[in-house]
Amino acid sequence: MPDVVSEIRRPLIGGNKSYGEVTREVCAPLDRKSSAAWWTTLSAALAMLVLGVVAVTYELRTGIGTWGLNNTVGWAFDITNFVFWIGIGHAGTLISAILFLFNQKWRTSVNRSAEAMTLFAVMCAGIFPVIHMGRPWLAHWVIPYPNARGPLWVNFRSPLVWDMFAIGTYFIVSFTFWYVGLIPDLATIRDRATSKIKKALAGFFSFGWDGSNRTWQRYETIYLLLAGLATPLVVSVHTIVSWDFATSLIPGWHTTIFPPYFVAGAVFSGFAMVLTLMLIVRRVLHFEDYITLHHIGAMSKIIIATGGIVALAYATEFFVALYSGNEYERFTFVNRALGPYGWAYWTMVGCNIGVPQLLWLKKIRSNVAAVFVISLLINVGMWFERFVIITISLSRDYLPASWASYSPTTIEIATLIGSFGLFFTLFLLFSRFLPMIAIGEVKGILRYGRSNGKEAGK
Amino acid sequence: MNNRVLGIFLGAGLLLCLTIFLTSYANNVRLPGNNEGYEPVQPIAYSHRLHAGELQLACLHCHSDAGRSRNAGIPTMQTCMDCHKFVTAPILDIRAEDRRAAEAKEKPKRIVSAELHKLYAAMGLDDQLRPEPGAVPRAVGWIRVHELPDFVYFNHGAHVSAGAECQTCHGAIETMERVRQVSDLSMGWCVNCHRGSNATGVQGRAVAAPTDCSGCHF
Amino acid sequence: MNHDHHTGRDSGPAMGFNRRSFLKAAGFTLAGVMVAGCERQKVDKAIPFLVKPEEVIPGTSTWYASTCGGCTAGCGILIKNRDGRPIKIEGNPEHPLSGGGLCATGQAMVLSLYDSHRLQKPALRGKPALWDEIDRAVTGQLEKTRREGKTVRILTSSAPGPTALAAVAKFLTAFPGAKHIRYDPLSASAIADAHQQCYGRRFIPHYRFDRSGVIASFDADFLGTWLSPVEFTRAYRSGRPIDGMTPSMSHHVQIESRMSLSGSNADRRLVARPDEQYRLLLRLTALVDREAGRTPAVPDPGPDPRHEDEMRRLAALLNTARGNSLVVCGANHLPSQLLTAYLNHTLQNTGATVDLDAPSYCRTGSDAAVAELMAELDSGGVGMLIVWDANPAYDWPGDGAFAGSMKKAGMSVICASHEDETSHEATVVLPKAHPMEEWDDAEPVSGIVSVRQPAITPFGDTRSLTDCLHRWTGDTISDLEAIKNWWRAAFFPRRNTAADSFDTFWNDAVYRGFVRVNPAPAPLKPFNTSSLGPCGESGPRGGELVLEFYPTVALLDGRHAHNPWLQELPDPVTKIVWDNYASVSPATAAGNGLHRGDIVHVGLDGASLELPVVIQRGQADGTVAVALGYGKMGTDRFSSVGPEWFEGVRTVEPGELVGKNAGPAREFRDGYLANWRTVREFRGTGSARRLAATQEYDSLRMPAGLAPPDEERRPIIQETTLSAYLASRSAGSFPKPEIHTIWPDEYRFPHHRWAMAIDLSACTGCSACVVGCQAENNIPVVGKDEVYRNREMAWLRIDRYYSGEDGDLSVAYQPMLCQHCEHAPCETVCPVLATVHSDEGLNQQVYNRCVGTRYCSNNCPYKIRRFNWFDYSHGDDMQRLVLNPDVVVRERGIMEKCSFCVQRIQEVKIRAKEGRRPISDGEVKTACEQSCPAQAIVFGDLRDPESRISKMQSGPRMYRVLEETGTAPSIAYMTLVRNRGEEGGADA
Amino acid sequence: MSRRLLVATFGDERDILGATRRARESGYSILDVFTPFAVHGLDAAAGLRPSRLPWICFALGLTGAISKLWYQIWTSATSWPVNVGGKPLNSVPAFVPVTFEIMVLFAAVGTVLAFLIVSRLRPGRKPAVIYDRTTDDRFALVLVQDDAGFDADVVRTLLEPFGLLEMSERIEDPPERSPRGSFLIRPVFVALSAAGLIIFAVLTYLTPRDFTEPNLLILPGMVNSVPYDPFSADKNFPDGKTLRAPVSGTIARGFYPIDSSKSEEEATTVRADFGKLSADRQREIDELAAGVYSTFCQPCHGTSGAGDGLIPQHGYPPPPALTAENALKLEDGRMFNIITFGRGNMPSLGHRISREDRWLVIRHVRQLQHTASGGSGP
Repeated sequence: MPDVVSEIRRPLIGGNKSYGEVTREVCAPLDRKSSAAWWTTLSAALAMLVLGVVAVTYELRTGIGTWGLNNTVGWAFDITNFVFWIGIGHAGTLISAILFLFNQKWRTSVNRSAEAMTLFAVMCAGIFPVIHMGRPWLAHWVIPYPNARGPLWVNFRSPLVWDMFAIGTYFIVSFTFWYVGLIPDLATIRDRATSKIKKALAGFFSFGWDGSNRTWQRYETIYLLLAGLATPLVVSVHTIVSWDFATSLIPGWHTTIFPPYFVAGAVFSGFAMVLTLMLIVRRVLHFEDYITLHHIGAMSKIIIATGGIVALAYATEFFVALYSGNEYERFTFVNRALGPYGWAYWTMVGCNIGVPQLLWLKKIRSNVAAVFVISLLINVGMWFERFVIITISLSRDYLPASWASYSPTTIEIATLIGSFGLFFTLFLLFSRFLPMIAIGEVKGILRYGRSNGKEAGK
Repeated sequence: MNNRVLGIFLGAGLLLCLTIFLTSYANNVRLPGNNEGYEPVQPIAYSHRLHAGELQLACLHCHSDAGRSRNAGIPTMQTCMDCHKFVTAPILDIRAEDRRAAEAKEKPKRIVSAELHKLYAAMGLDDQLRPEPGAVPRAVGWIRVHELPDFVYFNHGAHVSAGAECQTCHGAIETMERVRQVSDLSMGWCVNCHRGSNATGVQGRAVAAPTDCSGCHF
Repeated sequence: MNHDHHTGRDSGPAMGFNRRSFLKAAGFTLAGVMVAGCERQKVDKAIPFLVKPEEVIPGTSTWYASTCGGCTAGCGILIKNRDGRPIKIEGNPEHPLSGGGLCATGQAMVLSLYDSHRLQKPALRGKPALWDEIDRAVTGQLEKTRREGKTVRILTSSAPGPTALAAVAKFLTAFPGAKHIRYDPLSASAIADAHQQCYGRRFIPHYRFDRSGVIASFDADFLGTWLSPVEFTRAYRSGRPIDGMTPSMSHHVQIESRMSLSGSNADRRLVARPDEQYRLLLRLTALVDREAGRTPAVPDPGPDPRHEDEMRRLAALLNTARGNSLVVCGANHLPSQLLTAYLNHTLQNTGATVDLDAPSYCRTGSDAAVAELMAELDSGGVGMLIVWDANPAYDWPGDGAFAGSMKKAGMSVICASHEDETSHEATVVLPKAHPMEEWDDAEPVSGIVSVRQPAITPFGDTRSLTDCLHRWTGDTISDLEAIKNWWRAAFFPRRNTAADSFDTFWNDAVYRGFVRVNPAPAPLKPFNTSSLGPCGESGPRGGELVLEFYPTVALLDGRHAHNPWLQELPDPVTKIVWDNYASVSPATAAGNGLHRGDIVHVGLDGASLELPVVIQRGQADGTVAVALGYGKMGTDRFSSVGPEWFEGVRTVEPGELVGKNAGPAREFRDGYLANWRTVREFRGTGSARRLAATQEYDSLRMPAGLAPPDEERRPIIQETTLSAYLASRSAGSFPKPEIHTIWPDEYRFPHHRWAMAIDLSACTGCSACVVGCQAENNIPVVGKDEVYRNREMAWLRIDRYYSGEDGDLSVAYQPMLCQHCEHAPCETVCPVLATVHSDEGLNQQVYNRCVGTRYCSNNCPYKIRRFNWFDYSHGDDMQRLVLNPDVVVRERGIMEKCSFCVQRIQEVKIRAKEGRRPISDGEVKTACEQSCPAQAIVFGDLRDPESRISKMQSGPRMYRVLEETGTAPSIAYMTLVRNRGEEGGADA
Repeated sequence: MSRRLLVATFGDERDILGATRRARESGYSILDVFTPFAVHGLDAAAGLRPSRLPWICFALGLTGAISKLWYQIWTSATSWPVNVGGKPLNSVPAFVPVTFEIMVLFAAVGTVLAFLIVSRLRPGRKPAVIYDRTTDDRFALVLVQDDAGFDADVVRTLLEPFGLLEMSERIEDPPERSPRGSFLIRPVFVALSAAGLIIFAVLTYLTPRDFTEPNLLILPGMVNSVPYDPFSADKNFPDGKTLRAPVSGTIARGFYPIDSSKSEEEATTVRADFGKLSADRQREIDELAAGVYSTFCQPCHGTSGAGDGLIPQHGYPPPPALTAENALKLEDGRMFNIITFGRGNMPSLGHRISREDRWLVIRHVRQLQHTASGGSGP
């Protein structure tokens, strides 16, 4: 039967699915045997992960000296990776919470995997503040617990303590949010599972969900509450991360525009990463009907918008430096662009300002391959943005006598690769063992843009 | 088996273990790093109870550097010999020997107690306190009881001259046959004493006990 | 002997996979910690004294006055003994020559004491032997020599003191024809010979820089390595009092080819190749004579257009400052030294700034005598050669020349501290005691006699020179008795104190470390002008390159090459560690297409050197400067210094030595060990070597193209000229920044408020403070690779900035250490309160609380925080004896930094508490302040308005670095004032 | 008590909405509606009141924020006030970020927990599934019989227009409460408690209870001294200990050799120095002197100096009285030498009493002598 399509609103989900089809199709990756492609990708990801584990073990055993850091440049790859991953994570929360609040129905196709991405990115991010410590076995000292030392507390004025609370809260809340959304889907899996183990596991983790209307009502309430809480949370998290730098007095770090700049950058990079992942997932798991060109277009537009904010931030930084009349500040920015690390700066500008402009063209927006490449480049650019801010600013600060250069060691590069390995490993496992798309939510919008809902039930 | 019974059984077992653990080792269990209660066997069974308790020797009589040095110091072997070149055994034993000798109408023999024998041996002396041919005097290697981590700087002199009693930290040493660590020597324990002393003073005098980090850590 | 310099702590090799490091790796998981992380605490023995001496109170320091043995300058030292072993050396504030300061080398001597590579036992023909066997062999050979009518020769450095010299003299009388030859590798032979010719007696005068208003130095690095640098630095500084009611400064003109420490401090610096300097000296002499209305005593070579103006100015200045000026010359070149002596004579400086009556005995060597000795050796007429504290096989010209000659002696007896180039070839090798292990005495300047008392019993089976010579002539007398006997005979009669008995005289001398006696009468002939004679040396050698040799402030002639503190001490000028190199001017480098680190081949007549190039601004074009003292045998031991990991590079490759030995490449010319020689070939080899320096960027001027307009120069160092300063005491000051803060100031510092002031005008950059700090604070040696990676650990570094053009380069030194900011940016960012402020104004770093985020260091605008990137080793079990027990040794992953020597503050506070008295001003001295020969550093309590620090911090020259950032540092710097000369105008 | 349920299933969200509304309007009591997703308007249709979870959320957030702010102020300004970078102890602006985070954490996690509790959801709970496709593509309306007029056919007619797919009746037994101990025998729980017991046992075993041995130490960073402790064993020296005696003949600062012939000269100087002190300081000095005397001298010489200390009563030869004639005649300098080097049975105390303290002791002995000879006070 030909689908009746609204003049104004096109359906969010293609293919004229029935509820049952949605269930079947979304659960399909869980039901079938893992494909060779999945195994190959997982092996690659695991290999990267193992490399990272080896590198981190070596570093923990031998000392931070196995990184290329020095007395002047105390942070480089470690915190760059940390901020990068945290930034990646933000798109997930944004998609699930902010778009929810703004009633953007198209989010339902991507929010589950975006939230999962958040969790995995935060895990990757969370590793770095711990392993970057000289004595990570004492990392628990950052937590203000009662102790036999006086008691001696922590310094609540330190942005690192704020970070600890922010990242911790962010992870817990994101996980909660993600898990709450997963409960009805786990119940679906439970009810259609054929294998006993699967049924038992899904049964255990679905908390006894039965689709009761009363529960759905409360569920909707807390989902809204969580979205309302997660939205300021995500802004606060990256604001706090930016305060790591903004509250310091290193030229290039000490800037008031960092919070919005970092949040925009995080959203920008996060959406790029969501795009990267979604385009792969769409292709590999055959979710073309769920993740449509409309989704890609919408995300591309967000990228253009946030990319614009980021470009504005870059310009503002230079203006602030110029206008400040502070010679250290001015030098720092000239040095960024023209100094020995200029190549990093121009990589950043090229990838973050230049490349996204291509998305203005509808033709490119609807070209999956082009969008994929652009999303990858943006990720590269955003990694360099953090590298530029952190490393270049540190390498030439106040006293010329203490200027120093930095270059990464094998261990640092391996650690970065390892974090990608961890991320992809987790994501692949997720794609195999949990529904990538929020089944319940997609069903809720299945009738969106269609005049007649009767067919949906058939 | 009935579920409930099994459950109760398991729970009770756990409780029992805990109770046994807590009661039998309540005084024995220390968290790692805390050496409270450490009471090593010393090479010579020197009795603080006898010397500091019964004979009322001041702590500084032997640990004479405690008032002027970081370390209270282990008394030198010569310090022991200062007295024990005359006193070779407990006074009651000597008196008993004197009585025996008086009864037997002979010269009283020199009695050397087992522990003092070890002292003389270390000094390279025989029991008549004559140098043993070929013996090299070697200081006794006592076992250290109270030891702070290296990252803590503790100065005995500062505390003694501020009027702190030795017993405040070391406990009633004058009642101990064998020295035992009675305080946990934790940072909180130190700091709280400092705070208290600053508030109340020590022996009626105001003190300025540091509560800054660099009072102890550098 | 333990050849593994780099063993870790007791738990095994620091970098190996041991249990602890595994635990740290596993330390993440609680279970990992619980199960595997537990180890049983050590059972510690406590072993007391058998009989306690009165002066050793375990846990406290005892101080012994003594004399430094680091070089022959004989500075007075106080040895800090802890539990009966020395742990630090400081200057003796009462000493008339050195005052309280002490150079880097002297302070590092304490580490050499605990060097497990030192020779411990005598050896006969390569095999360990007992002293009896040695004595038998030596006396047998002596007897044989006497029988065969051959001669006995004793070769020593200038180190032997009066008693040892007396013993030598006595020994020589027993062997007719025997001679004592003194040899200084850093020779001042020409100075002594010049005075021989002028005054009829061979001596080096005692130069008095404190009395000199105008100083003209021809290549004499008197602040760095020349004769007695600590004394000269102190004197130089006291000749430049600019804070008093009447500010005055001596005017220092340095004529030199390479950038020396003295040159970098000079008010005016003339760059001239070493071969041009004699001409300039001639010209100056002629000008001075003419100015004084005399016919020049020497032929006038005519003006050199490049330097003529300066020469005329200098001549005029010298003439105005008659009796108040000083000309010194570092060249080991007789005609130059004759001219110098003449100039001082004609300027009436003798008796004023040049003390001839109480001459210096610090370098008494004669180069010609050594050459003569070699000839005698070659002729086979020497039956017995005794070499004491000299290593001619290492530093005498000609590769293997001395060793070859030495083999022709009937027997060679070498006393050396380490197995070295000379002892390697000797029949008998005697272990030399460390200067802190034996009784000795010294008389660096006539009339100032000092005692060297041992601070510990010798580790090795050693004997002093005196003891050996006594025994070989059938005497047995202890060193102490020998010294006392000699003093009773020689010095007690010359006493100028009221000491009535020799015992009092002696005890006072030992207690104080020195005694002043009346100088030995030394009749001089009137100045013999005719001695100036024909002035042989030809003029400059045109386009040819010349190679100049110089000693570094750390290793000197190489006697300290085994000391890792000194190997890792950055050169004050180049800031390079662990290497010597061929330093050339930028133009010379460009002309040869060379870049920093390129290895060059320096071809000479009969020798060659291959060294990496360093491009040194301010050096004369056409000169190559190479440091002596490197490439010493045994320095391959340092291959294991520093952390081992897979990307790490060894400090030296196994079998490779630290640097290259330039000694044999020197030239014995016209009877002297020349400072320079002509280069035949100079070319790059195509290979390169990485040089580790502690400073990457050299200037306050921003790199070209990166500086915003009008902001090319960073306002880090305030400097001005004397004339501007006299006009306004605040000349050169940066505008005072306005500081805005939103926080109320609620901290009052109830007891003390510690602060420091550093006078940039006084600091010479000598780096004594750097080693002082290292010794006091248990700072590890990290190795070349770590320095290369900018991970040096020194808590106190000396920043060196160039300014001006290459032709007229100014250098500024700025000691940079933790500023103990009142609003410390590091403190705010530490998550765990590991760095917080004390109520005495200290920025505390609590090592055991530190988790190592490095955030504090990132946020420090001064970048003075140091991180333990690895578990840095403190050497073997023996070397650990040097560690200060009051300062914890930091494990890896911990941030550390200057603590204002809080352990010294605490000690003084506790002493004061015990004595129930307040702390007086100056009682607390930080290690850097204590060590500074120029007294550039002042530490004290700002709460005491009368303290020196309070006065200095309120003075007009005071400024704080980066004050505009609002950090409120506790350290104030004082404007650098240069006396550019009246016509000099304002500087760049 | 068992009850009768009527389960009607539908295939579309509009149907279930309409059916529910109709059933409710018709006065049937709706036990619950089961749907595969949240159907908008269904709660109103089923007559549910809005959830009160937002209030819980608000309360929790407020609690989190207030308690965390208080905690920060308390730890920073009250519990252990520390000067951090010159910032005020109570730097409230700096406490805002953490306060905010904890507020969000409490609100979010607390609300979800509250949701789980009120919805009776918990891990491993068996769902009370009425109809197994309600998590897939079916919507089930469950009516419960609450009066006698409950007729299935009437209901069917009522719901038929809404595309009723199926309708069934079932009798539901009242939920049997699971026996209390039931979860205790789940394999997971058994495994966990067994693991706990084993760890407990291992830890108990590992905990050193032999107090003659030192305790365990976790990751002993910087605990063991790298520099040598004064009394530690030391392989660098032949006698195996760290403490070194000075080389004979050397003179350390502050330890000028004591010249017996000059002691009286020195004593005069010291006496003069004491004389210069203020009265307050004199009293302080007297106290110190008494302290030194009681530490080092009293054990033998007794409190009054009569030679009646505890030590002579235990076998040590009794000392002569300090108040005796010849002791009165003893010069200060001589007495100093006796303390330093010992005499007769009296051991040398030079290494135990500092030089200043030796003069103090002499001062105290003079006072004892003064008192003994009938004087009152010094």
